[in-house]
Amino acid sequence: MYRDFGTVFLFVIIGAVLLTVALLLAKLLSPAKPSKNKLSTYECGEEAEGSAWVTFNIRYYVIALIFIIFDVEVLFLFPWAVVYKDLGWLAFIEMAIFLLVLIIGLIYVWKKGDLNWVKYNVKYGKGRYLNIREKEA
Amino acid sequence: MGLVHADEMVLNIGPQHPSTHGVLRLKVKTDGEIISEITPIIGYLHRCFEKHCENLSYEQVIPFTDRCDYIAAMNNSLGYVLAVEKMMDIQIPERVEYIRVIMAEYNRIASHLLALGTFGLDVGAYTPFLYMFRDRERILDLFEITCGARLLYNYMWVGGVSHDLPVGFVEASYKFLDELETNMNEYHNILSYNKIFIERSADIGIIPKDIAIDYGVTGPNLRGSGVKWDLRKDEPYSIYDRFKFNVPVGKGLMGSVGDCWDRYWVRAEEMKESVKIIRQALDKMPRKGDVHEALPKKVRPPKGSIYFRTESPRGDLGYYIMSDGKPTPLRVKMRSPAFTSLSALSEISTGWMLSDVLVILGSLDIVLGEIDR
Amino acid sequence: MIINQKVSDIFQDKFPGVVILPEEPHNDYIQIQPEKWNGLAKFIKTDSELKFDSCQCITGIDLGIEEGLEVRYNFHSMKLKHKIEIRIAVERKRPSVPSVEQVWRGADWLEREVYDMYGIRFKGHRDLRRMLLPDDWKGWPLRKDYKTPNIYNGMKVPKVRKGWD
Amino acid sequence: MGFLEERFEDNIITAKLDQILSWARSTSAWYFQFGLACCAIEMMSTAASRHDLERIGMMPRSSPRQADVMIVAGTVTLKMATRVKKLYDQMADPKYVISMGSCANSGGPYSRAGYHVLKGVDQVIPVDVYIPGCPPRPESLIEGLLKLQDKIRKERPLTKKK
Repeated sequence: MYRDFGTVFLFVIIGAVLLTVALLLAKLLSPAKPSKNKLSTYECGEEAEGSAWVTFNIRYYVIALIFIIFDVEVLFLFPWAVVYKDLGWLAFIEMAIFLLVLIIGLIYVWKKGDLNWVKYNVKYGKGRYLNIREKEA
Repeated sequence: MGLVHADEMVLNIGPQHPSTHGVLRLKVKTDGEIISEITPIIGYLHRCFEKHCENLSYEQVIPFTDRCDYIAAMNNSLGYVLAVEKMMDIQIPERVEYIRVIMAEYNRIASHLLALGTFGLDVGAYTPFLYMFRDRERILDLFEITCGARLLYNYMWVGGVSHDLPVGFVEASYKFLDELETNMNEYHNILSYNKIFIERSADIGIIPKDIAIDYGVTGPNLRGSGVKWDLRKDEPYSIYDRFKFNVPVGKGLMGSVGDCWDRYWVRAEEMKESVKIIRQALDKMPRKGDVHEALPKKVRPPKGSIYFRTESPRGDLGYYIMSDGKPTPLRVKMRSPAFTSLSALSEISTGWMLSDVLVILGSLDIVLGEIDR
Repeated sequence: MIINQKVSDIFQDKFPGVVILPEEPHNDYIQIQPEKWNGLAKFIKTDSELKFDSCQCITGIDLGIEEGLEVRYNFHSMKLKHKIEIRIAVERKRPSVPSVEQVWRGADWLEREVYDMYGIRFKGHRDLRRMLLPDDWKGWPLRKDYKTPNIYNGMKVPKVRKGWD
Repeated sequence: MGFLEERFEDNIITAKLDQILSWARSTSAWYFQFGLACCAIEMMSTAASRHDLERIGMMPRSSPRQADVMIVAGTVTLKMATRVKKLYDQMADPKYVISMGSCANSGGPYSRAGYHVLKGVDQVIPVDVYIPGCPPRPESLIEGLLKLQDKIRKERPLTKKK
């Protein structure tokens, strides 16, 4: 039983060593000449105007949440997929139910329209991009 | 859900940007995704073309007209040369007229190939860019064997052309034109009817007909909005009235009339028409004739002024030349089609998303050398 | 040119005393006074017989050190397929011409460029700034009496480096 | 004789750390897409299918942070010159500059009456390789890039400068 922990420990050690060597090598060999101009914000060659600390649009938060939900879902699939072969039918049905619940969630989000950007005030919009404000008004 | 207003931030899609086709700066006020205000700022490539024209003689201006619109250099110098010839009313031999039309149409195909390739790049498709540049290189080879240069030719002189067509040019052209036709269908498969490309460009950046005319938008951008206006047909210059070709107009196949996809489709169809023109020109071209025959000893147009327009791949390319009898022109003004197309950008692209505006900019096919002169 | 005669006749009866007929008979342009240019512009765009709906090109010209400046408009009608050139002479000291930017939206940038190159102020233009040159540029470059600046914020602008000619 | 004695020619195996470092840098110099005018179109057709730039290790990058070589392709006007200086400063070290075309070298055809044209980009930023031509052919651009690679290979970044 201890042998298994040994391999995990070895795995962690090699990971740490490789990481530090790579970063150390880069730090040692690469020239570092920081200057005020070099560290200024890059905006296609222009002076950046206004500050970046503005209240962002709420849409970003909604979309980030939806992404995290489905990302965690995939996370659960990984260990299941590894031992999928010798677990038999029971595990398969359980995972199918788990996926089904999340697909219902996806349909709800899709229908509610949270996946695409809501606000559209297009002057010459046609077809899919009709002016949302006209519809609401 | 009420409309929640976020703070506006000012972004610079600045002079150095992969998708601004040169040094154009777009000052954009946006709340993250939707653009509320966009102002193009130009002048980063203002090379004082008009000031140079006042210090150079008429023939010396030709290389500068090449360098204004460096993607369609033949069409640019053709417009200038025809204007000066009209002022001096020189008679051009038949063979030179045909050679000029062949070269101008070849350059139109090369310019459209570049325009469609970079438009694919803006939407995110990298391989069509490489396919189209492979064919563009073949056209540049044809230019190279005739006048030695790949991009800026100084080929059109006042009264003639610099070099006659080399031996074997006509056969090479026929062979190339057949291969080009098959390649054009290949482009339709990889880019035109690609689902992602249609999703990104149909129904986006619609220019209504009256807005286009009011802003002076011309060329494929105007034809994409459904207005049938092509100088080669409506105001035929040199010998364009001898060729049979039709003018493709935007029909809204994939979305609505006047969207980005229509402008792309009009350029793709125009390439087919240019192939037709070149074929007819190659057949009817007189085999013998000296190209230097009508070259005037001294190019000195009489006092007076002229405004002459030709159809460049980007639209109505106008030259206003005023001469006071001296060997150097008093004033040469180049009316740049991309300049007016760009002036319509802020009107048509408010309210779209940031990624759509770059697609609209790509579909307008602007060249900054011609805008800033 | 036929159109020129028709247009100048229409101008005569609608706007008396505005049109200065061209001296050389064969030339196809009309010289007008700058005062009533704005009203005239709206007229030629909406009139049923003229319908000049596309402003093709606005050219500024400096006729020489002694003579004044001139602004030349080229109009074109998409529907009736004819074109016309209208010229407005402007004196050199305080050049100003009424702006037609509200009439043709395309004229907005063209006028800003003529202002940038010649310094001709377009009265009524909503956003008259330099079009191509940077905002802090001094002088009007395309005038005949323009001298190239030697230094522009720290960068030498020598006309020609020594020993090149 | 030992197993490894006099077995290798003067190649990578026995090079100094300096040489390995500059050799690695020279063969993967990513160029900073800085197309201004006609030379940009020649740079694009050099990077496209026929004269491929990827085969000499040069990949187009559009941000100064990830680029090593700035190819100034086209006319630098005075309005653009301050931006060129700013972008050059923002590039990560070790950085190199190639001035492509006679406009960038010395103002080119626009130097006579060009009141708004900077007479040569070397007035604003240090230039490593000048490529003549208007526009230079793709072959001469590649030759310039190879010359830059030789220059990088000869560098000794780790040894003290006397």
